[in-house]
Amino acid sequence: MLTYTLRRLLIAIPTLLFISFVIFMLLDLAPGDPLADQPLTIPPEVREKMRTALGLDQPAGVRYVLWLKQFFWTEPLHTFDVLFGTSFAEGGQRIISWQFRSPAMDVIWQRLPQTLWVVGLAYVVGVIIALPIGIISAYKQYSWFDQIGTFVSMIGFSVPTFFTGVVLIIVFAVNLHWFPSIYDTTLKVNDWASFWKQVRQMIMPVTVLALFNASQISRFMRASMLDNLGQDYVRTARAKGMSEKVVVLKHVLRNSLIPVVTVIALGIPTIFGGAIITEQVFKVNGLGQLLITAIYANDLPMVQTLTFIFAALTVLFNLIADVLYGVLDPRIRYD
Amino acid sequence: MLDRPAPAARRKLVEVKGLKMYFPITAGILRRKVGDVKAVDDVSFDIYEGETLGLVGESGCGKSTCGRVILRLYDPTAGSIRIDGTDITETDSETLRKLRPAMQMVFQDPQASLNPRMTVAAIIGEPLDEHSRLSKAEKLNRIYELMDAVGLNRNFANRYPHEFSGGQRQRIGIARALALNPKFIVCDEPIAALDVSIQAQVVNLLEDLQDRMNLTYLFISHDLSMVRHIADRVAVMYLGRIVELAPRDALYERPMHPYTQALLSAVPEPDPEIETVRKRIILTGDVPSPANPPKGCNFCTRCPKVMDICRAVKPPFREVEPGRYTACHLYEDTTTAGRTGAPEAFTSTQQGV
Amino acid sequence: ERGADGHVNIIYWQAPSILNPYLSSGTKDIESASLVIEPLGRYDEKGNLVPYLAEEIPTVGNGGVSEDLTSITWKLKSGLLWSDGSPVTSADVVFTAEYCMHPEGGCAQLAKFDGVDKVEAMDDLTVKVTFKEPKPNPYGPFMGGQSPILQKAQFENCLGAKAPECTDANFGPIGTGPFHVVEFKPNDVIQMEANPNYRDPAKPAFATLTFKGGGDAAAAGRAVLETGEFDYAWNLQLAPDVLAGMAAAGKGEALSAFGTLVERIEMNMTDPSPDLPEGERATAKHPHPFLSDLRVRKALSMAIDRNLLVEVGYGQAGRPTCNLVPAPELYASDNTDCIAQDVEGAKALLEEAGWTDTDGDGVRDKDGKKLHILYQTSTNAVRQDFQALIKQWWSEIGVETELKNIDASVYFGGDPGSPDTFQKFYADVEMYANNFDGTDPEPYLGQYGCDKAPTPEKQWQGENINRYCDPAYDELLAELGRTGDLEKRGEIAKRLNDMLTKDSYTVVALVDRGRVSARSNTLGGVILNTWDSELWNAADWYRMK
Amino acid sequence: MPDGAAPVLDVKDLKTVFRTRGGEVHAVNSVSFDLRPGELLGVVGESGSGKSVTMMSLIGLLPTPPADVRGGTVMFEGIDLLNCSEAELRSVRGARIGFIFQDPMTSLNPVFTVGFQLMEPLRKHMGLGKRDARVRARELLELVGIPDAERRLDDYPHQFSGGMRQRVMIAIALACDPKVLIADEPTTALDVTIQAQILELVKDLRQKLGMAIVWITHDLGVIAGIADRVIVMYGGQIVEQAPVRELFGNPRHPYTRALLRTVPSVRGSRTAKLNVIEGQPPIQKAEPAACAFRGRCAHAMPRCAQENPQRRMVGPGHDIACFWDPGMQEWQDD
Amino acid sequence: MTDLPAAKVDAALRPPRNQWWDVWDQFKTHKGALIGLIIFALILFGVALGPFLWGIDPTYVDPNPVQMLKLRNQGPSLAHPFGTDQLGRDMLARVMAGGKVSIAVGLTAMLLSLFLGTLIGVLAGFFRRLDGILMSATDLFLSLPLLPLLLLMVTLFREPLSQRFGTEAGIFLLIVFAIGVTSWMQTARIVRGEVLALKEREYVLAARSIGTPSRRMVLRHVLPNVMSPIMVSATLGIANAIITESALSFLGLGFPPDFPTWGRILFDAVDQMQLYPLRVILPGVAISLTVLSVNYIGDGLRDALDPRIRGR
Ligand SMILES: Nc1ncnc2c1ncn2[C@@H]1O[C@H](COP(=O)(O)OP(=O)(O)OP(=O)(O)O)[C@@H](O)[C@H]1O
Ligand SMILES: Nc1ncnc2c1ncn2[C@@H]1O[C@H](COP(=O)(O)OP(=O)(O)OP(=O)(O)O)[C@@H](O)[C@H]1O
Ligand SMILES: [Mg+2]
Ligand SMILES: [Mg+2]
Repeated sequence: MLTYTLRRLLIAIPTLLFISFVIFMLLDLAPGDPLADQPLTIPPEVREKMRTALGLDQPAGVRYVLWLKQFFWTEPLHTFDVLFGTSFAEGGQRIISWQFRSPAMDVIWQRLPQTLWVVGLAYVVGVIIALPIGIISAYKQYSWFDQIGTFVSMIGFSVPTFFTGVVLIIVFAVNLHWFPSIYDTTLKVNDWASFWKQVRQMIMPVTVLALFNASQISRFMRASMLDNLGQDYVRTARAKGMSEKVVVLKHVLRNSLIPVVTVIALGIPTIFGGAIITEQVFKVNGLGQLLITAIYANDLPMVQTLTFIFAALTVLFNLIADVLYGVLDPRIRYD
Repeated sequence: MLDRPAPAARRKLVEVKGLKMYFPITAGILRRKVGDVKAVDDVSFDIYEGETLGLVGESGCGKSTCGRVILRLYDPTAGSIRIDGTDITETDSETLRKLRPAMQMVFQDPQASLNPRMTVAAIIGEPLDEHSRLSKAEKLNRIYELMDAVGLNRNFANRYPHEFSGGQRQRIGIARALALNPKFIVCDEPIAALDVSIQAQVVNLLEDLQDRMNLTYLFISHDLSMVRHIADRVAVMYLGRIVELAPRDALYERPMHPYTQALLSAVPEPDPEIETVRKRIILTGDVPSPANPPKGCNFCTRCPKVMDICRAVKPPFREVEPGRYTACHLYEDTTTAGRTGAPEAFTSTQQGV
Repeated sequence: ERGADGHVNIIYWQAPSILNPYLSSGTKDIESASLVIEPLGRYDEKGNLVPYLAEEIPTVGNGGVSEDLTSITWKLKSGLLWSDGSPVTSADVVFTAEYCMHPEGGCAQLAKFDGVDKVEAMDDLTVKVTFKEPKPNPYGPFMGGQSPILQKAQFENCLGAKAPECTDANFGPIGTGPFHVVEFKPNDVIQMEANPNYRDPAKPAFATLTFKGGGDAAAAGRAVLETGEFDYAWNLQLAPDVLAGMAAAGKGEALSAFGTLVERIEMNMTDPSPDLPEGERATAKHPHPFLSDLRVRKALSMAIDRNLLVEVGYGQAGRPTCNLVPAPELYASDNTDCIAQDVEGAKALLEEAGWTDTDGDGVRDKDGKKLHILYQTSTNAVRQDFQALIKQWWSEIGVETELKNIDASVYFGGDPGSPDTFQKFYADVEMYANNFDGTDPEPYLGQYGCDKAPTPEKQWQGENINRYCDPAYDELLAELGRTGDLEKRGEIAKRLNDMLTKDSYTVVALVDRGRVSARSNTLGGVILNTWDSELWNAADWYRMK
Repeated sequence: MPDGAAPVLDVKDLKTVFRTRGGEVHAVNSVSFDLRPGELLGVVGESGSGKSVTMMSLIGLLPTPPADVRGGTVMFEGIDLLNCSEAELRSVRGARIGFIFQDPMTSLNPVFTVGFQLMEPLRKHMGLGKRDARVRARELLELVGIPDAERRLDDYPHQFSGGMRQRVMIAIALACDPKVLIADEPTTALDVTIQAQILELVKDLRQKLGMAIVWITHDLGVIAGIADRVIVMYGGQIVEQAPVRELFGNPRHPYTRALLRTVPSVRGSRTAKLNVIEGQPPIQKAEPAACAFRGRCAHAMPRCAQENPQRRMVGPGHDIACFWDPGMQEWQDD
Repeated sequence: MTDLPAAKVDAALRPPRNQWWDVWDQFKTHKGALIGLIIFALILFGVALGPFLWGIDPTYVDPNPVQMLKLRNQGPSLAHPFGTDQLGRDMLARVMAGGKVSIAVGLTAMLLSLFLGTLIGVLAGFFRRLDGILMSATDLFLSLPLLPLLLLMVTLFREPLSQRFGTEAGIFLLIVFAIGVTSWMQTARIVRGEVLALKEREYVLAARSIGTPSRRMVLRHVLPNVMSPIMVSATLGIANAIITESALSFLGLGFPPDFPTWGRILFDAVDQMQLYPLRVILPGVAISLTVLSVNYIGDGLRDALDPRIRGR
């Protein structure tokens, strides 16, 4: 398993390189143009000049290698510089976003906190409510709790967030004036008042996202619990006089976690990918909004960088999930 | 049974040489390997065509593992296995699959080895699906035959494993193994969960089949009386190694290895009058673990006749009398050891019968 | 008094990504930047030129523009200070030109400097721009939100290829405008403060300003009109009834004004058939099988009810038009023939052209070919409504229409690799909107010159989308370029406009689209301007008590 | 054992039915027996005769549905286990009634270490701390003869051999020194030496704690060695009940007799063919209205098909459910 | 009481029947599943046959401007039971037509993604040698940015497909393919995780001892036991496909704009939610109802497939 993990980590390097290459080619081949959002009034010659200024006249291969160098060499050096006040990265060209004409990583760092706050919290909340709902639904299959849970989670999943989000805004921001409809990313929490403000502006986006996440995870949790509740070892646990809580929450739960861990692990990188629609609806302007605007603007360096970070996280969390499988179920062997 | 030709004259169907099967011991979240469980540790024996080799031994000594490796259900750590002349230690899975109908297994744990989502008919019919081209009706017929043979009511054909009693499940497993008329069957405690009448029925069936089709069995069991009934030769395992291998009658009459002696003395008798007064050899001492076997003889920690040499040198597994093999320092010198080895303890229990 | 009115919130549903209009000419970028950096002069809400940093607008009359139209001389106001306290001089203006005209800079406003020979500082406050040839409209450089003055000191090291590396400068240019940048989060939010060195000591009334970006038009409208969280929302492209519904909440009002933006249908004069070999498809080599017939184009236009389109799609923010150049008055043709829908006339016209429904399936045909039109546009709710309506009308006159919508970033993306760009025009008709900068339509009309047609050889670049080609038009265009007299120019422009619209129906104008923005009831001083940045007079905004 | 002592466990008229697609299956039909303190009650019988189901019904461990315990009472320490609260039941299970299941592989939770599963009841019922529980768990493993117990505590069930798993089950059941131990074929997977060791252990516990035991097994040898009293089940019913010597010496029910004849011996002469009871047991789709064994019985008579024989006393502590009366006939003869 | 001695021929003996009959028997007793099935059938019926019964063309706009203006944004009436939209088109007809597309796309795309996911998950979980490469592929697909991928696919395939199969069929294939190909990864990972655990079960070992080839081992022993997460994925997959389809249409990657689908109707109406709530409620309810009914069918099927809980 240790060797397995190490091997997987080693394999991850060429995998990621390959992924980055595929992403690059994909972005390059996909139709679209970084100047698409510039007004039609700009004459073609000027456009051509602007394109050249972006480096678009270089062949794709050269740009890819340049990106690799920037991402794996200049950017880490730069981070090092920032942390330790050195100046190794001096003169090295960082990854420059075409939209902002500024280092892509800086913007990403800037966006990270609000994304983590909103999307991350929503995810945590989603998981926290999904697990008990799934467990209780399975334990009391077809009880009213289960039926309502099923109903709500199915609605939660089938009604898109662009709809639920707007409904919440209309009800709670427009009609009741409880929460702001627009998220203030400049708010700094330094006292209770601002904390309360922060909480208020987070409630709606977090609710929408959490509902969506929870519906999905709770369904998997429920299904998996149902599979295991009928097993013989449950009988043994009961025969030992264990309380139902222990029986369900320890014995059955642990056996049921594999699909749930998979889903959760798959979801964590998406936190860093942001929640495109919800961010848009509530104007959170996190990484999701960054990605989508970059895609619309065909800001290749930004998209490439974001996507690659996302890819790396995906690979990492899937590996973590794999390791967790081994922890959860000792029978699983990888060697 | 004496009406059969002497084993030596017959063809060897299964040849096992230097077989080892180690399971890794791991630790920590990342499960680093920290050692090996030597479940089967350098085992060699042959099984002749048409004979039944009984395999007995302490629980956890590696019998099941041994049976499974022989059928290549595990990949052995070392050693070689030849079945019917083909070396199956290294063959690829497709060739192996083709060989499967000839070698089958009855699993020890009936509940775990039956797919909970298949009906009995489907379970028993599976090997037929795989390796025969019977029509639907023929297949059904065969399934019914098999169910009759193991004493399962035909009406159970549509039931699922969890709806059965332990013994009934065991019979499903037996029927499945018999479905393809294999040449060689590893029976891993096939009768343990059955009541005596059905045990008898199954054993009779196995013997019948053997007579009719010249089947070969590796019969793993704790039930020494049943082994005595069915086996031609008996191998006794202790902690991953075979400590004694002998023709059945010879072994039951005059066990050589101290462990075999202890084992036989412990068999209970279905008669309260005898049972309550019978004497046994009670083994004392530490039971070593297969992860960390003693340096010398594996049995040295509990052997009532332990000598100094036992603690230092592993006794070789050798033929001490024609057809009798044992791994014990007591029989270093074949002739004298044979005499001195005849234990009083054993004779005393014999008297009880 | 400066800063007396506290804080003001502005929301743009497109978020600004940079505050340097020379590196991006997205409206959001230009308008947000206009709060900070200013040009020498701007257009007011009527399209008149008003001086900003300049003392006055140079004209031939006041001698600022040379008689031969080859140079223009600007004089800066005296005593102007940058927000960091340093004086504004002509060197800054010269530098700005240098910055944009640098061959490696990829300046987005290069067109503004089209034909500029040199820019020189005559003295500390005087700048002279010399053109290579007579320039009837010399107000390209330093005029309007697209061409503000940068501070030389700040951008000195950002010339050419280094332009993008100056992140701090691009995100926080030092300017002369009413506000200066405190924090810029690209594509998200900008925090500004009143410029302490603003030339009018009483302005701006607001001490701080938040410029939020992102979301969609509905959300922006809601934030101003319904929840009152924001004071000003830009460009609310919403269905009229939705907007009316929001305004009913009583927190603010929607403002509208008209400019030159015209939603139009372009008729493909070339054959877009996929059967043609790549490289010849949609090129002048193969004229369109039926759209090259004027009668068909005209019939298609006649079938459309522009009033209804306006009613459905724009309400108070639109008006029906038949012209490519709807404003300013000087250049706008009075052509209104097309406004009334004439289905019968359209049918007759098609009959006349030989298109009849021979097989009775409701679709006209001729020589075995059906009158089947592929009608494409970008994805946008109003446009899809238009498509549905127009499809219905066309089906009334026996024309079968297949609709297609394409994501705007692809459609307008100009990627030669994509079959779906509006330049490639792999469709029979397509719909989009376009306008021109400032008040002079010359370059705009110039787009329809024969040589401007996109072709595979030019990587499909080019502005003559419908591949209209008429030597007479090109000739008239050349004449316009030589004419300095405004009246004359107006005449010619109107002629050109009519050639494209009512004479040929290659450009079928539909709606003159106005701009709708919203302000809260407490925000005073807002004057909606479609000729320049909407925030052009933010210095005059104040809080109504 | 004192005959007169009040029974610790008193089962009356227990009935259990399974609902299946093919209709109901009557697995346990009016089973009554009692268990006195310190007594070891052996249960033998045909495979599928309802031994396991009876025992699991007692303490409510059958999944309901599909099982349905239709009636009867199970008195244990003054409460009726069939009609008491879950909480009461929980405090009984594991603590005062230990249970050993038949399928050791599936009965152990595959994802927890053996040590954890062993310590669980210790911590819950005996209130031991983590460390004490572990010490005790190790003792228990050693007690059931698992070598290298300390390390083995951290192993998972799949790393154990079949017999070892069974021993773990035994250890779990014994963990809290229960008053009553119900052991469902606890030693089938064990070799005779270990079996002997376990039997010693059980005897010991009986002596020390007065533990009463129900021991289901197919190994008549074991029954002979340790049981005080034996009940024989067939077709979901108890067909014979007798003290152990009486049963082996003077079996009265035709099934019991047939059963005893089928056993091979390790020491006696070796027969060529083992005896079997011809035929198959019936499937009970309704409450029995006739003798379940009659199809295979050598002594069947017309009456057997008409009514179901009730249990009747035929000697001290000896009852059978059969119409046939062998009288003093020597039983080996029939 | 049936008393059956070991009779060789037994009249009452039921031959083992197809296991699917058992499943159906059990399914029938599941109330939720039956209701789900009925509702789903009704929905299918409604969208498949409804347009024939309800003769109004979903894209019909009254060509007479005056009429059209009158017809806009109507509430429910006899002539238009679901009211009309902003162009005066009949909502009932639109919802039915939209359902046809949405359900067709939802079902097929879900099936495709389920098929891919299960296939890849099982292969990766079961065959250790394929695991590395397949999971890398999964990681790759997980991390590919969806939008550019879809754009690229559309650019490359829209025309060839449209030419070969006709516009609608071509776009249908493209959308189904696009959604299927971009949404199988979660299923694949889940299935793989379960398979990893399942393949260590003894009955799989037993099947190997019989000589069951891997293919059938998977089909017979592994797949049925990963049914429940697959069922969940199926339900979620339908919802996902319906929504994704509408997202594709907004991008102009989907059906032509005059092709109503539930997702698109919903999206278009969100801005007008306050004015005409019915317009969002209709498609919203339609989607939810479909997903709910599929979910209950899945639940019933899952229960029916698990012999342990049969008989409840
Ligand atoms: N879930 C179930 N559904 C239907 N029938 C069942 C179910 N569980 C058990 N049975 C039936 O009940 C009867 C009694 O089973 P039980 O397990 O008690 O037998 P047993 O006496 O313990 O047998 P063995 O000695 O083989 O373990 C059997 O015929 C069995 O087929
Ligand atoms: N998968 C495994 N991983 C680690 N150790 C194992 C594994 N399987 C078996 N062992 C160990 O190998 C040894 C031999 O096990 P095996 O199952 O062969 O014993 P056995 O002789 O069949 O015993 P029993 O009679 O109790 O079934 C035991 O110590 C057991 O713990
Ligand atoms: Mg074993
Ligand atoms: Mg049992």
